[in-house]
Amino acid sequence: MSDDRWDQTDTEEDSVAARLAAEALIVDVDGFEGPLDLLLTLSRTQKVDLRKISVLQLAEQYLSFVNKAKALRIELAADYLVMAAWLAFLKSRLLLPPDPEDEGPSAEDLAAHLAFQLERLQAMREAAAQLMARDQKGRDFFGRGVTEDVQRIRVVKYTASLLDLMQGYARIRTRDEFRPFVMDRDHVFTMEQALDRMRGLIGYAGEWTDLVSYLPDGWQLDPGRRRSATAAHFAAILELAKRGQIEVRQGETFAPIEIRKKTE
Amino acid sequence: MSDASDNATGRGAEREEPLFDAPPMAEQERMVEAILFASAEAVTLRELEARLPLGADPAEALVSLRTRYETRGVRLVRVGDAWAFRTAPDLGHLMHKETVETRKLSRAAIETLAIIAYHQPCTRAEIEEIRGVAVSRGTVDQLIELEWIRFGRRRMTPGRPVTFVVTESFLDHFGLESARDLPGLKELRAAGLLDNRPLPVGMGGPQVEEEEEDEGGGQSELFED
Amino acid sequence: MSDASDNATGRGAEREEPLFDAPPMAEQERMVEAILFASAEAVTLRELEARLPLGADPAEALVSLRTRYETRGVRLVRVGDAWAFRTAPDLGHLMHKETVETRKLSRAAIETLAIIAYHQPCTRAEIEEIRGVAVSRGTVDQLIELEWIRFGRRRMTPGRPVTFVVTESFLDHFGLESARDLPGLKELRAAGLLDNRPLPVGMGGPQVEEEEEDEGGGQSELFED
Repeated sequence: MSDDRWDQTDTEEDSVAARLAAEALIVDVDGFEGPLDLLLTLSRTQKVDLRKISVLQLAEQYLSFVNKAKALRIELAADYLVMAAWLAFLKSRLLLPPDPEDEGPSAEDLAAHLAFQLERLQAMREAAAQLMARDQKGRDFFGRGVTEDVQRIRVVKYTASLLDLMQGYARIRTRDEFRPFVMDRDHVFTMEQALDRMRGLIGYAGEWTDLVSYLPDGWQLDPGRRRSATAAHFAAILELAKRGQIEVRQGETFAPIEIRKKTE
Repeated sequence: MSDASDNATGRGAEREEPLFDAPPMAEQERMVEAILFASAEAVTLRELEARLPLGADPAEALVSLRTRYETRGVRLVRVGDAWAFRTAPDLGHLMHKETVETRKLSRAAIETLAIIAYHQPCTRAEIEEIRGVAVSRGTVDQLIELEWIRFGRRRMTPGRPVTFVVTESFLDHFGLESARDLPGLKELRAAGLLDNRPLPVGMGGPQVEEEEEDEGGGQSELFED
Repeated sequence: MSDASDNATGRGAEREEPLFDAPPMAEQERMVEAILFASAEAVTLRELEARLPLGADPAEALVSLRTRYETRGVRLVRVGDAWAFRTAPDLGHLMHKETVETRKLSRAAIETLAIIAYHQPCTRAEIEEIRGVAVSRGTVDQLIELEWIRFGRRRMTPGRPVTFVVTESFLDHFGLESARDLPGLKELRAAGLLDNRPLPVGMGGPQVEEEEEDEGGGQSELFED
């Protein structure tokens, strides 16, 4: 396959290289890293500074490449075809006088942006090459071969203050006194406990969930415990709803109360 | 009472008052030398400070150590905020034995790495816009595994996309003192090639994804002095 | 060039004739320095010879390198018939990092200590009786190790149990002139360290008061409330 324009250039080695490159394009579409890469390769045949590149000419080159590929029944990935469609559109916009009705960027703006993208890609390629050409650790220079790890010695220092000591002693000496005053809270679930629990759980409540399913194990059967836990959890969800962390709903009176995490 | 001093020892400053003056600079230099020699990784100034006796000034010791080793077979190099001894690059040919065969990086990986280094912090969408193709997960994973890139802060734009930045071990590997020393950075910036130039409105075609607006924290500003 | 030395490392001495003169000694010294630095193991003279350019004299380079590093933070040392850089012996302490972690004494230890302080000299059985639980060996050991308690005289009772007393450094730590300065229960209560609730009748910690008589006139009476 040969392209007229490339053949015409002249008889120098360059043209041979360009022809070979052009053939390589056809055969090895997979070797390109996407349409932009292909455009960049095609743009080299223009032999101008990327800033002065003719986007119109480039669009034509690309479209003719795609047509050849189609003629050869080479399957082109979708993004190559999308680019072709876009370039065809750009080409027509560049050729036709601007439509005064049309808003948005001018064809020149679009062309300039494409040129910018190509220049930027080219610049990044060169930067990457420069980076890889640097002296590299493990290849050109080396770190220490023998390392001495720092041994960490942990010294634990225990402290206690006089206050600790006195409180400790007071605790022992008065321990028995306090016993009768301890309230039996075995069957009371406090709102603070419920709030703590719910705070940890609401992260998982993406869907509407019945409040009852949040009652802790061991608090669901015994009526007294169940009442206390339910009341505490109900108060807790009101608090969480007030803080905007969850949403609460109830279909009708006495229907199950459902909650879910509030998404922002 | 003793309570007060107890508490002081307790958390924050687990150090006691210096019993002696800081050692002379020549001695500090030896200490820094020993610590850096013992470590394969670069050691931060902060860690040097922590390991040297109180009142020592490792920054000053580093300056004179660096001069001392300038012409030697190993050199003192700076890597971000850290310091390390590395063999002089002109002696690399003697080291074949030590060379670790590194996996050949794909072209995609190399380009992605360069884009992140020069544009950091940089989102995946930005990388894709620059390269014009999707970035495969494997490419990013490979760079992360090499510890050359890491996640930066999320961009404060819709979708809060993660960003990538290069690491200290990237700098170490390529012998860079900081990301400012990337080759050609100034020229690229001057040419406007590091600008996040927004796409003209309505340009739909060749872009990979709709990229999010950038609030403007690109490399170009990052390295403004 | 370097191929030649590569091969030499591999096999015996299938060396070619030197194409160039050996590098100057200063350069050889740099080379040896870099090789020793980067090598994971000590390097033998033979291996140095193999890795250096033909005609080089690593033995001589080693001698002058050794002198050069004599007063530095790392030394060139001989390990068997091989050579390596090692941290200067006087700087070994830099390779240890001491982290002091302050922990609160456990409740059991504090209580045990308090009982000993208030009741000294005090046997283990007495401590257990007061606390109502067995005293673990670890607790007592810890307090001894902290040098806050020590063994007192044996009690002249059946079994001759050992007693514990608090030490000078206990007094020091807690800022007390003597154990008699410890406040009594009344004072603790007045200071708000105890609830001011009236003692319920008959709940006066019965066993606690039944301490054995001891010959030395323990401190218990000092702290009567």
